[in-house]
Amino acid sequence: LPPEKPTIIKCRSPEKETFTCWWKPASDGGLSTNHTLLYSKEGEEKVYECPDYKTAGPNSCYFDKKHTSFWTIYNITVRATNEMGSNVSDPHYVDVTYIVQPDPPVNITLELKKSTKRKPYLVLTWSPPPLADVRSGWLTLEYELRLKPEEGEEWETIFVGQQTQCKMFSLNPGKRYIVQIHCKPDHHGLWSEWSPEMYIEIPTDFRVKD
Amino acid sequence: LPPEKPTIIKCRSPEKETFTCWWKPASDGGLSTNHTLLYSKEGEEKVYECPDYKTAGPNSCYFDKKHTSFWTIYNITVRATNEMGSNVSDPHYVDVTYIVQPDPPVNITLELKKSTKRKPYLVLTWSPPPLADVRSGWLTLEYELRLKPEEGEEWETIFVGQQTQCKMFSLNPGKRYIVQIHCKPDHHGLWSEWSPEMYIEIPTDFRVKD
Amino acid sequence: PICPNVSGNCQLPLEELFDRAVKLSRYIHFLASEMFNEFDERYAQGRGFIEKAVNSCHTASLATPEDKEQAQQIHHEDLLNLILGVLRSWNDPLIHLASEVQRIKEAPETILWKAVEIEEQNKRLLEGMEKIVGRVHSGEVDNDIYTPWDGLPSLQLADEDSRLFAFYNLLHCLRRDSHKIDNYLKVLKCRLIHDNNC
Repeated sequence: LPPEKPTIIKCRSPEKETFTCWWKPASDGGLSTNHTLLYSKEGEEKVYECPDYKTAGPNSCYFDKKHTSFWTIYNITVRATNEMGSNVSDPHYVDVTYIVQPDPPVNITLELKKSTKRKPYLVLTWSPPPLADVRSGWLTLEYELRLKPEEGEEWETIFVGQQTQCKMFSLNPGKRYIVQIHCKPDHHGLWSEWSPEMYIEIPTDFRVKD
Repeated sequence: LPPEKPTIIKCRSPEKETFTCWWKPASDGGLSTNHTLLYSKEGEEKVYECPDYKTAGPNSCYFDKKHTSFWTIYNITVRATNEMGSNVSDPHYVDVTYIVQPDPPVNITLELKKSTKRKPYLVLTWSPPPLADVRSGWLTLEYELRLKPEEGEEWETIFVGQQTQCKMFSLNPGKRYIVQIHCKPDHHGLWSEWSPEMYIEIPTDFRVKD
Repeated sequence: PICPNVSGNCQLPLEELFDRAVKLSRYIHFLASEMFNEFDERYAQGRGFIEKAVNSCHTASLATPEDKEQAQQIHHEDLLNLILGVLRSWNDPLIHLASEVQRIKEAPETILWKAVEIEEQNKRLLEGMEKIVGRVHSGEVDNDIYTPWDGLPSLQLADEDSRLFAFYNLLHCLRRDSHKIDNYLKVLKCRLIHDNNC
């Protein structure tokens, strides 16, 4: 039998400069199957082949800067071929701006402070992921943080826009909190993974360092 | 004695369409002294005299739209003359692109709202200064707001980019806050003065109008 | 979804192309300003370069609008062609700037990196503008607006003061022209997309 239809799983760009697509190989019924990724650009007849099948690992195609344009929509298909014939995936349309998914923020710090009325508040600071930080202005990121008491069920999520620091007032002394942050390009694109969990304990008799 | 050398204090444009220069008159040693502002424009030999000494008050020269060009360096000098002779200021080089200082934002509104999790947050909205034509895209303004508890010392400043509204989450119930906003052209130019102080009290048991 | 009617014409809307062009031109001008300021602070203090930099940009001969009225009265196709002309005129100098700036004594990494980044992004903006012009223009894209640049020898002069002035002047012109492009793109976007109601 010819191979079944392969499916394109997703395409992602970490910094709006390059992107990678992954596909799920068609089940090959035991025959050796070969996959070819082909793409065309909006308004052009020409069909191109994947420039680099290696860099991003198996069943993937990596588009470097030279092959990445953010002025056009890509029409991408994958063809599976074995000795009995071939089969082509449904077309997958890609606009690089919509598939930007940055890495999580880094250098997260948590510091307990006391307001003038002796109430504890938490100051969080963080930095953009290294790849995006180098090009601030080209890739503008927005941040959202979430926290919950360690044994709590429900996360409280707070959108903080483009700031890289935030003050949290309503904290309960004696509680241990989990805090995470993630980021996303300001217009289109996808939220990054959450940063690793960080913990902070609000002491019951909280003394601030004078 | 001839007058001493006058000095050009500054030049400013409020809306990136006209501009005004001010000078400090030379000390005249009691003799009646006359001041003349002369300028030449990049790429032209011709020397012109100030088109309007009146509109912007004493010791000033007002350049209306017809006399204002951008991305062009003006070489401006002021000459002080009395019956004993005259003296010319150092040349003042100006590209109007870099001296735009808008008026403060107007129509500022503050409204308290409650988030889905019954947490109070403040919605601020404002409008660009009337003189600034942001509709045509010729001038693009960016805004920054600052707030602090009335009795507090430290302002918290938040850059909000080109938006004309902002939501403030981390507010302390029971506190009375002072809020101000100012604006600046998006690349070059100077921050406007801060808008007049506005006050808002965050009630302790805050009920939202359903 | 990116292509709502899969069978139909699947292309980026003009508004989206303009949004990206404005964002990119803003970024290029931000870099050009930072690079000029860093160079000015480090190499130009007290050398009176600004007086000599008057009327010496290689693109000065292009009749670009110099105030709001001119920018609003010019036909959008002419303004688009002028933007293309300015961008094209910077291709060559930016290639040499990126290589020659490496030879400046103790040139900080931040200037080196920006010169390379601007050269790349300028090409990217040129690609985008050609796409926009192709969409907006009824006729052929006007390819002959262009001003040659003959400044390479001055970037390689033996005399340090003259050579530094050549760099200062190129960065001063780059800051100016990238600001013009950013401004004109905003005016065009407000006119063509938002009916002058940005």
